[in-house]
Amino acid sequence: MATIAQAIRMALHYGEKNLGVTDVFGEDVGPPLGGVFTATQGLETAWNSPLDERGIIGAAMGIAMAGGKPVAEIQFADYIFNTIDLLKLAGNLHWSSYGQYHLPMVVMTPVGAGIHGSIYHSHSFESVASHIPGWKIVAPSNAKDAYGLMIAAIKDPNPVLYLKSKALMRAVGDELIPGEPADKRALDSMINAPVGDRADWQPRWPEGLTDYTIELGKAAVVRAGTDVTVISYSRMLPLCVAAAAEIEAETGIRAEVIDLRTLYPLDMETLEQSVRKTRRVLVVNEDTEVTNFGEHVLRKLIDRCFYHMEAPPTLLAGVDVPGIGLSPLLEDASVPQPAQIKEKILELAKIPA
Amino acid sequence: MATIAQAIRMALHYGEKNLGVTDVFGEDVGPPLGGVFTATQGLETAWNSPLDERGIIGAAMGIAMAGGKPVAEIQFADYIFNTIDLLKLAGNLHWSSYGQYHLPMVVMTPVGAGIHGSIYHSHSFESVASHIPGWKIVAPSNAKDAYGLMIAAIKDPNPVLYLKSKALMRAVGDELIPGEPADKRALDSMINAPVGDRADWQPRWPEGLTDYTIELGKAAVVRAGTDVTVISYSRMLPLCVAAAAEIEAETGIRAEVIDLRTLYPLDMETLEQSVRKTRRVLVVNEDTEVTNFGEHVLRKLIDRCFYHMEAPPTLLAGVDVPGIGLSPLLEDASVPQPAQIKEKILELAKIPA
Amino acid sequence: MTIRPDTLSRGVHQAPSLTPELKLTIHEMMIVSRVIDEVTISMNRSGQGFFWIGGPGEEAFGVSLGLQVKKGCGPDHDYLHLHYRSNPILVAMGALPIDTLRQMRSTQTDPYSGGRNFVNHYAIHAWNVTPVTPTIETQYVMAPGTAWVQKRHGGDGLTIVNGGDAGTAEGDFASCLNWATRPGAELPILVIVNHNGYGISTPAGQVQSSTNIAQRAEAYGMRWGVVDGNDLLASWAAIAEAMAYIRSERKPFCLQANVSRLHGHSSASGANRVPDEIDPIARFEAHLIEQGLATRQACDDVWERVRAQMKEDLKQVLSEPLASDRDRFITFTGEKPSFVSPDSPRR
Amino acid sequence: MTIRPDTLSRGVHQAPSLTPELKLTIHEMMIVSRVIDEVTISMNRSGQGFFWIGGPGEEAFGVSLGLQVKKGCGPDHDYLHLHYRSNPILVAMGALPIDTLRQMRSTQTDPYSGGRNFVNHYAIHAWNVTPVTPTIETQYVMAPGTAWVQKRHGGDGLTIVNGGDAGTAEGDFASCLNWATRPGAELPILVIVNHNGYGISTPAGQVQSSTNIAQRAEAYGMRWGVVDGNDLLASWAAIAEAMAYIRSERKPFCLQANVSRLHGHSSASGANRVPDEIDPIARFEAHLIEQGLATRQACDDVWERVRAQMKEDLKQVLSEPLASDRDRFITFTGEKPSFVSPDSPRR
Ligand SMILES: Cc1ncc(C[n+]2csc(CCOP(=O)(O)OP(=O)(O)O)c2C)c(N)n1
Ligand SMILES: Cc1ncc(C[n+]2csc(CCOP(=O)(O)OP(=O)(O)O)c2C)c(N)n1
Ligand SMILES: [Mg+2]
Ligand SMILES: [Mg+2]
Repeated sequence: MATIAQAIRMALHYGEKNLGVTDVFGEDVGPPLGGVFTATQGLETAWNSPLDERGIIGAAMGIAMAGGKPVAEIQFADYIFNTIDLLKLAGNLHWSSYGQYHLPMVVMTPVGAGIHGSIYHSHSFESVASHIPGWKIVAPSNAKDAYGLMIAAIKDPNPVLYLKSKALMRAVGDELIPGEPADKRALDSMINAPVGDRADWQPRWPEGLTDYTIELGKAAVVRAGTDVTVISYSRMLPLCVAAAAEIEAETGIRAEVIDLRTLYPLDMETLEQSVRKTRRVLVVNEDTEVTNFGEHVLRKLIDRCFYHMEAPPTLLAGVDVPGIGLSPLLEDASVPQPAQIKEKILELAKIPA
Repeated sequence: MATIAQAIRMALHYGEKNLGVTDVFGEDVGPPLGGVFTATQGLETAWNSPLDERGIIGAAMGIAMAGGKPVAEIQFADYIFNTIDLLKLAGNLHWSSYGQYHLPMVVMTPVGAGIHGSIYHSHSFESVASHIPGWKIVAPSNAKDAYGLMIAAIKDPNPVLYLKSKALMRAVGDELIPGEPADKRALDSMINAPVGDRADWQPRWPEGLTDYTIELGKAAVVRAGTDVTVISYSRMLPLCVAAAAEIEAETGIRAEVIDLRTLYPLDMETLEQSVRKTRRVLVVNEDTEVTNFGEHVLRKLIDRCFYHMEAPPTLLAGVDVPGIGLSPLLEDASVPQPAQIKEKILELAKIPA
Repeated sequence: MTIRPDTLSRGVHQAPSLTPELKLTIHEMMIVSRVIDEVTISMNRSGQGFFWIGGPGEEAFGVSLGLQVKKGCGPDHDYLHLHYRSNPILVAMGALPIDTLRQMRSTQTDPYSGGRNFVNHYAIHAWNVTPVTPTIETQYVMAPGTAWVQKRHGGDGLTIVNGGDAGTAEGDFASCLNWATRPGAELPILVIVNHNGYGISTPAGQVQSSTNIAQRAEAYGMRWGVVDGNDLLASWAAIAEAMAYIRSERKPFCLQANVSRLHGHSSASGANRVPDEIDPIARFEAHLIEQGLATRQACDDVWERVRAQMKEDLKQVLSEPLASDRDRFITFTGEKPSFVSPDSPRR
Repeated sequence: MTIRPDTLSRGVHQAPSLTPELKLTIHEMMIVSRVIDEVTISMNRSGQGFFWIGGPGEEAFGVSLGLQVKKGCGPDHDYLHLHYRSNPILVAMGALPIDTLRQMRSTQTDPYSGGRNFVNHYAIHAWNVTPVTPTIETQYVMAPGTAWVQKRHGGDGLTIVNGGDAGTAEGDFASCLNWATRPGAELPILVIVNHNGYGISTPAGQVQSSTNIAQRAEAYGMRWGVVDGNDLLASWAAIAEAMAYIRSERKPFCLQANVSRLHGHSSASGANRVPDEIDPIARFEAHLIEQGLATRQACDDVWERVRAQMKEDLKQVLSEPLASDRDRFITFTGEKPSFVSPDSPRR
């Protein structure tokens, strides 16, 4: 049973061995550290870049132009905001070169709160990112998806942004990734770098890793229900699932929880089908609420099924404040908490038809 | 009767003479050019910066920290996207310094399509900008507002982003700015730099310019109506007014058109009042449609008056493409056109209650 | 130029030698490039196209560069990350003048951008010409990427990046110098600054302390030089020397070319011919005549011939349809366009 | 250090002279700064605080700098744009150790950020200490702004900006050099690089070609120097000389200090004491003892006294409430908070 960090590591290993990944790079991505969350330990193609996010994105674009397949990391999404112009260029070069160039590149970056990261280790990125045309965006909430979405991102010939929740990085899934050993300790001893001197360390990769792919643009109904649709992803997803389970146990109200997994392009079919059924929809994410990606999801649903909605299509998101404070009291008051998620679901469910 | 460019110029002149503006700067903002749209000609405090947007925003922040009051220009909003991290810092320094610092700075930048600017002279910025906490945002649609909003922006002790439509820069208003000569030619001869050598030129500023201020956060109902609410701003606003006028002449349907003027903070009272009356709402802007600021406006209205809505709250925005093409056929197919605006208004008006 | 002489490895792609024949070819290429600018400026004035920007004044350096490029596709060949004054380079590489007129006209036939981008914003995948980005200086952070692939690939291919003087104020220029010189991973990259003394209306002396921008390379341990970009022979030699070093040593070189800006910044400033700037073509013609390689009359004949041909090209271009919305929705590769407006037939 | 000697104008703010008394004060300040790090590291380990980062190893250079700052509010005084290893500077300026423990604890009483930011992210408006930004290198693009106000204002105030070695790979460092040297608008700014040889886990030699980062200033016509930041006397002199030049000539200077990183990057890497790095305090104590200004015992007494005091401080801090949501909504100045959650009483 891998953590999400291990799942990413294994997918990147599979990618460099089988899918043509040429460079996994970024700040502290190579040895000895292998990434601030260990997601790139032991990889053959991993290397440390200068501390220069613009240089990282630019280099990834150049590598992709010259036939390489880079996976570039921005150490924290909090530090990606000086590269938006470059991300826009990466997203428009295919279009503006009239289809001559395309950029098979992956950019991965940790997002969200939940680790007492204070203002600059807590940023979300989906709202700004989804406004940049030409990028596909994924945001896994469990290890198996983390693997399958990374494989899909690598295979895609277009720029793909891979958002990984900092707080979930050590979360262990409950589904086995095809090919991984079931014993967590065994896996740890094979692919985790030792503490201390690791100059001579070599990972032993599981033999049976596969091409397991989660198609981009496909959401997953992770908990079936009939009374409210709850749409989420990344760190908020398990909180929504837990809230739904509690609510069902306590009240019998059955919320359907959908894990978007891919934020762009949206799986409108799955969403619409659910909302037409439940006639109530809540989107939950932790980005700040003004011009929030969840508002886009709601608008798309309104375009398709307004007349089926019996309650206001609702967003539960981060409060419109300039940052997440270090004090836990500040953080908790700034991003959705389990109690608020429950409350919102119940509120929507209880609105009379 | 001033153009918007002249209105800005006069407001900046008033600002440097009476409101403590210390620096008006940016690329080609000082003499001899006075800005690529002439909006900074003849100003005493205007100077040319290095070609470095990060340096410009950073310098503005530093000037504001040290007690100055800068108005910085980014030559085109298309080139502001390498500074988003700095704009975020500017927006959070008050909060993160626990109220010790505040940044009285204005950043102005031309936005939008409409001048055959192709991919990099056509960008909109309101969607990304409104997601950055700590900034107030204005976007005038006529010369008098351009003046009054600039005065308000200068007076405000917080960072204010001033979005000016490229295509409207030469638009002449139909309302006089307090203190300006009514004769356009007279004004031109007083404050427009001459063509050719202008080394010795000095502007003659109108004597009676005033403190005319449009309070931030106040929208204007620019055309009253009862049947549909149309919310817009900047370049799309006059198109919406024209569409509403044509529709009324042709069908008797009366659309109420609201000019937001300030995009953040939103004037929710004015918006809600109108929507409760018309029970139908259309937001029109030209930014691309995924995670679009208009979706936020709609969501806020849904939160407040979902049960009053008789038709789907609707967004008409730019198509989700990576850029505005140079060919007029491409541009016209990418941003809302008059016929589409009319069509959408009519569509909403005709939905039975 | 001040390159220290060095023993160069053999066997790498060689610059052609500057024979009398080649000089005459160069002369014609310079004129072709200039006439492209004449025609596109006139298209702007007559409403046959929109914004104009181009390279009049950069012909000596640009043609010298273009002829020494190892042209082709993939890391064995040179990559070019160019700015919007590079038509002399493209002409020397063999790009068709008519295609630039097409981009100026935003026709569907514009092979570089399908009528999407401004004139002189090239993209030629077959020749490793990466898309010209309208954002100043961003090419300097992408160039290390192609050079890194070349470094690893081996061979003698190199990466070329160019841009203006004012743009070097962006941090991206320094990023490029740093990425080009990572210890043990030095890149085969020719970092060029075309110094024309202005950024739009702002004189360089107002915003930059030194006229030797290339000197910044020094602190990174990178070789550098400054050349009179209006002097064809000097430009040719400087490029040849820098390229030979890069191709064989697989290390970077920073080359500044001081050039003219003969028609101001762009159509936004009128695009009129500026007096007082040196014309590199006139200077080269004086050389040709002095060397007895051409007469005044022979030179004039070339101008006339090129202008006549370009007139034909323009006629053709004006008969072609503007780019339409048919193709506007190709955001992603490898897929059917995902955003089809109901009224748009798809190609 | 290699500053050319120069005649300096008189009448500007002077560095205090390094008397025996001052040396003893410096010694104590260095210890105070180090003990703050000891205590905040232990708070991280015991769960009394979250992330730790700080300045152990930068005491010699930092205290020397802090004592030479012209402290106060407004352009007549020095502005400081610091990074997160600047506690020695702050201690020397007179900041209270307890306030750093408060920020580590994220209490409501944290005067720098109200419990919002990580430890050692200062903001002190009364002393021109601008908010420490968690984004590496962005301070280098803001610093020219305060220096520009000072240039225009006159007087002898200057702007100080510092940061690490790895961070100079960001283009913002070059932006700063360029903005500091605009012809006729040269800025009174001290541009500092604290070179500790690493960016987190990445050794400088892997990503930067030269160990003399300050040399980049040369191409901008800016004076520069490199000093052993573990050597208090050398640091003191280098700072004094650079500041005197800047204060009187109103021109910039780039100063690199080679320093130690005694506890690794941050708590994320364990914050254990690293062997093999020079300890600037031990070195200065050897000097004091050699000069007969102190004995080993006297030195140890200072350590003990400071540690005892800081224990009291910690006790106090642990009794204070964590920052609560009461104040989280102050986005704008001059207004009532606009975003009040229903259950949040407002101050
Ligand atoms: C990032 C960015 N900022 C601003 C502009 C607008 N702009 C276009 S060209 C130009 C001047 C460029 O000057 P220089 O780099 O010297 O090149 P030149 O045009 O003189 O060859 C400016 C400011 C831009 N295209 N991109
Ligand atoms: C823009 C940005 N990128 C990345 C980071 C993450 N980060 C924090 S400290 C650090 C290393 C800094 O190294 P250096 O500049 O040498 O300073 P040092 O910590 O060694 O004093 C990194 C990469 C950041 N804070 N900001
Ligand atoms: Mg130039
Ligand atoms: Mg360091």
